[in-house]
Amino acid sequence: MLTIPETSWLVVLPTLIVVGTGLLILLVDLWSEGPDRDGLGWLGIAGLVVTGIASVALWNTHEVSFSGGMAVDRFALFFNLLFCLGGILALLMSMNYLENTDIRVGDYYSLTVFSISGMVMMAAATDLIVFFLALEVMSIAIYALSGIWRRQLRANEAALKYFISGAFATGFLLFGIALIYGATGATDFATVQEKLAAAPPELRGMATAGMALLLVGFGFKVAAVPFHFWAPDVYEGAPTSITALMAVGVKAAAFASFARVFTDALGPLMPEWREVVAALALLTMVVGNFLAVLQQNIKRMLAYSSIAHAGYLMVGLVAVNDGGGAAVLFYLLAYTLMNLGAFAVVIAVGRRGQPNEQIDDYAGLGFRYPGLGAAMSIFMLSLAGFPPLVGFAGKLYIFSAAVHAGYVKLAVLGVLSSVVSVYYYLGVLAKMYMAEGTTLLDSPSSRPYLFACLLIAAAGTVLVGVFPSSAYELARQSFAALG
Amino acid sequence: MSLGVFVVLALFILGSALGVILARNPVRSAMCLVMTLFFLAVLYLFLDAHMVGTLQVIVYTGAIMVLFLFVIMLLNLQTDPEESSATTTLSAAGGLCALFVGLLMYLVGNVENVPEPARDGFGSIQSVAEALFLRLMLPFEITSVLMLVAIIGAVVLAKRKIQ
Amino acid sequence: MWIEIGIAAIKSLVVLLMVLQLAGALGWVERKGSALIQDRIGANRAGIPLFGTNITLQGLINTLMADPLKMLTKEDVVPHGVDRLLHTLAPLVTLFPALVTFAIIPFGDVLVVGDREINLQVARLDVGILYALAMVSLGVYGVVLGGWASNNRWSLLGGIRGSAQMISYEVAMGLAVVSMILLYGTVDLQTMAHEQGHLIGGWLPGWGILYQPLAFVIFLTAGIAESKRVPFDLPESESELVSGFFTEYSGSKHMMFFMTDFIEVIIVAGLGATLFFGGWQVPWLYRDGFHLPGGTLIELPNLVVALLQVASFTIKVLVLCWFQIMVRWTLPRFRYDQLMNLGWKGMLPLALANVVVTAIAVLLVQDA
Amino acid sequence: MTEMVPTNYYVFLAAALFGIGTAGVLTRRNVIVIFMSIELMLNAVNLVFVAFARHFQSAEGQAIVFLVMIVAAAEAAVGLAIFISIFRNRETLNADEINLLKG
Repeated sequence: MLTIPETSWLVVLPTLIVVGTGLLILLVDLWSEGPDRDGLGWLGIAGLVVTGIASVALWNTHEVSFSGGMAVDRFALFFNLLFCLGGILALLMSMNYLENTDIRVGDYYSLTVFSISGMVMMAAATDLIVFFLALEVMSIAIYALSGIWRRQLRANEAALKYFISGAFATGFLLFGIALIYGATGATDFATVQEKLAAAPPELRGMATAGMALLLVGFGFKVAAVPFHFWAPDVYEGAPTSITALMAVGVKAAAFASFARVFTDALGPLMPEWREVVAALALLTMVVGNFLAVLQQNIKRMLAYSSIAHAGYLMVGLVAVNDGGGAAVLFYLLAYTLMNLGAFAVVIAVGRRGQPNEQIDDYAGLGFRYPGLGAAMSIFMLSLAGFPPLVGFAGKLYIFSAAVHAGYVKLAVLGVLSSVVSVYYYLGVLAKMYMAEGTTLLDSPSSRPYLFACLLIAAAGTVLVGVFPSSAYELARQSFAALG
Repeated sequence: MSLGVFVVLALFILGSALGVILARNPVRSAMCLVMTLFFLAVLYLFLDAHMVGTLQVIVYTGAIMVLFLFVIMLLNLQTDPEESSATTTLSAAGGLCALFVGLLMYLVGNVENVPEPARDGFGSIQSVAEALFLRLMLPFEITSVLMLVAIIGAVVLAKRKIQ
Repeated sequence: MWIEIGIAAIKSLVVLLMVLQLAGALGWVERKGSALIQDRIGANRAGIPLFGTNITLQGLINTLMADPLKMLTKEDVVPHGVDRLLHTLAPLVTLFPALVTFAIIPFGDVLVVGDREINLQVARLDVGILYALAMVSLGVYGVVLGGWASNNRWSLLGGIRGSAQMISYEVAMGLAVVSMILLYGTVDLQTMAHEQGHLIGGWLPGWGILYQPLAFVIFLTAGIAESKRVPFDLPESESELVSGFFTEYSGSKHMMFFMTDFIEVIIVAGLGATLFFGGWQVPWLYRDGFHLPGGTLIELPNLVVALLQVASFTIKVLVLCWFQIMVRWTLPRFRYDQLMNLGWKGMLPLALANVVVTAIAVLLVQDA
Repeated sequence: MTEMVPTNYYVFLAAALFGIGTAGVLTRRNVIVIFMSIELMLNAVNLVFVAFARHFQSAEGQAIVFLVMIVAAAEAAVGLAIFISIFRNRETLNADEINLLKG
């Protein structure tokens, strides 16, 4: 008779809540009509809050189930909290952003929540196939979301480019998974690791080939140089709230599985991948930061900045066993707060039919809208890595881990490249405070959700920056769950 | 399967795959892809994957490729005059094939890993279903979310009326 | 070894010839039948002049000899600007999958010759009915290619309509088949036919239609849609698109499309008969003869049993073919949106619900 | 069925198929053809799974192929929808002419 594998509801609980929220939004959308649809956004936020509460409640659970397919552990739960935070902020800013577009809100919110469900599954996946399908759930939702503003030619184009590059990356990821399956006969991380540790040279060679292809696939997903070319176009063309979700959620999810796959399943291949990832990290930091300097459009500038940040995060992965893992988790938290904040400012500066996305449009905003100026200053300084903001603490942890692991040159070059980044981040502030401009904005009181979002992000950026140790301790505990 | 049959099938597969990327006209590309998929299905039958081979025909050639052709015809795409030249494509294909195959051969080495004769019932519907519904139960369930997302996404993007 | 191959060859030849003959005969049935329905006389002119009379055989000569001769000897016109390769390929791609589908339809139980038991089915495959679905799904390429390669707006429209229609209805058809697979617990058509030999309450033959009437309706509707006949003939709809996807075909290529039309009718009838009407089963007839409900046994030699079974299968196929022809000549054509609405909003949910209910019922019966 | 072909040969064949697909993605301009080249890559992956399923005599590899097919179908649905929406606005599917965003 058939033996049904053990199933644990706890393992899939966060996923189920998020997917259920998405379904609920779809159903409610079906039966609710009228222009005021903020309710659907609130529904999404409520679902994410419940997911967050469930994740906190599960904090001490450590369980793998579904034939080794999915796990609930602190690593997954940390990312759940991160995705909930990022998702809530993204939904908050969407609620005001959508007023200025003709996007159908029901589709938008349900797809957003479904993409978050994919992220949640990615962080918890302990099987290459589960990971791959979770990635596809997330990606397909984001493909559709980036083209959801159909009247916008730029959004069409962004969707097309994101789709083609994403599908291309899918091919590489899958071929890598197939070769690893061929080398080990398994797809769950535990067995793969076990088999690889004792693999004869020809199987190790095949797994190395698979690892290289996986690396290409991940490179596309996190927009690492030289697989980054799609990112600026897509970031610029997609609706800004989706760009924010892409820059933060997709990247965090990709790094969650990057860390999980490469340290857990492919841990025995670390000698093979370490130097390659280090080289990619260096290239990504340098190219990202230098190209960002040239940008006139704020969304493109943030795209290149997010490429550079992917480079910093990869430095953390190189030093994964010397505190780099925890540093990556902490940095992702920092990045979520400050980057979402920056995108919220971009949305706040835009008006209906007048996106105001050129950096020149920011001229003089600092004096005329002091609150917005202060918020933008916090985010830009934090992204540039000024103390005592959270970006500084994040960089400190990452580069000290790299030094600790013996990658001193990499750390030095990373710090130098981030000095370049100061130039373009401060360039925005210089424009805001030192130039005269005429850009008019909608009053903040008419956009309460955006205001709340800015407030949360700014407070987080400052508070976690000033008191980083407890957040770092959380990240450390979470990463410890992996090994 | 004997080596001769394998070589012949492999040549058919690679030939029609080259047709996909070399054909100037999208419909011809699509038909070459259909042929590639069909020959792959035949190869799957030789690999004792009857169920997979049949589903390859039903799902890939019977549904996905028809969707492709439908869209090509709906948009009435013709031969694109600004298409890159066939020699560029062909040399890129040659180079990349050599790269991938060479790299794999270098890493894997020349190992004659001939499989054992297949067990009874291997590749049958029952055995595949057991793997799918027991060991791969979770991925199977995730595909339901995946398809729902794809349906919503496709409808959102392609439906004619905008509010 | 050689004998096996010989038997297989003979079986395939017999089935192929039967199908081609039946397709021709259906052409006659359709002409005369439509005439009957519309109170006309129908084809009656062409005949063989013999001893001063004109032997027309009720138009059979017209349909079976005059028309094919005309088609085969006609000029094969290939219009200007077509994609010649694909234009020529299209009719072949239509005809071939239709013909090979019959390989898995059983037309009898076993025929004993000497000590050899011959399974009256051309090929018994592991994947069973999935093979039929695969071949049916290949059939759409003829429509698509014919429509596209002809370099004609009407043809293109026909091809587009055809591709959308056929993949839409394939889903419902597949789900109807799935519920039958659940019911019989197998995908093998011969086993399905055997399963239907049991009696309900000791006297009623347990044919599939008694368990799955809804699946039958869905299957037949989707089948008619797959063979692109009225009321689902939008790909050719002669009053809108001349002849749709085969407007630009003449001579023997046109005949291939024409033949495929009838062959698909026979496929639907054959699969329908096997899935829902017991296939080759004759009520109360088993391998050794009739077991009448009262307990009487009429023993029959194997050859007679086999012949009765083949006859039973043929009659069922003919009846289902006639039903399809009747539908074709009684119903008006759907509008395109109606067609899509019926497919996606009507048949698909029904077929899905049917699968779910069947699955639950099968589970309950198994547990009981 | 006398002599069997080593599993690695299938992997090499798949690698060649993957290379052809990659070349199509990188050199062709029509996005539908690019997407078809991506389908070639996915099929190369399926061949690897089927070959190793045969090698390990494990139906799991074959079951994975279904999951890949589902992903391919889902991607095709969304991708073709994106193509249609862009074509409605632009009347072209040439990647070089879709260049509003300067990359």
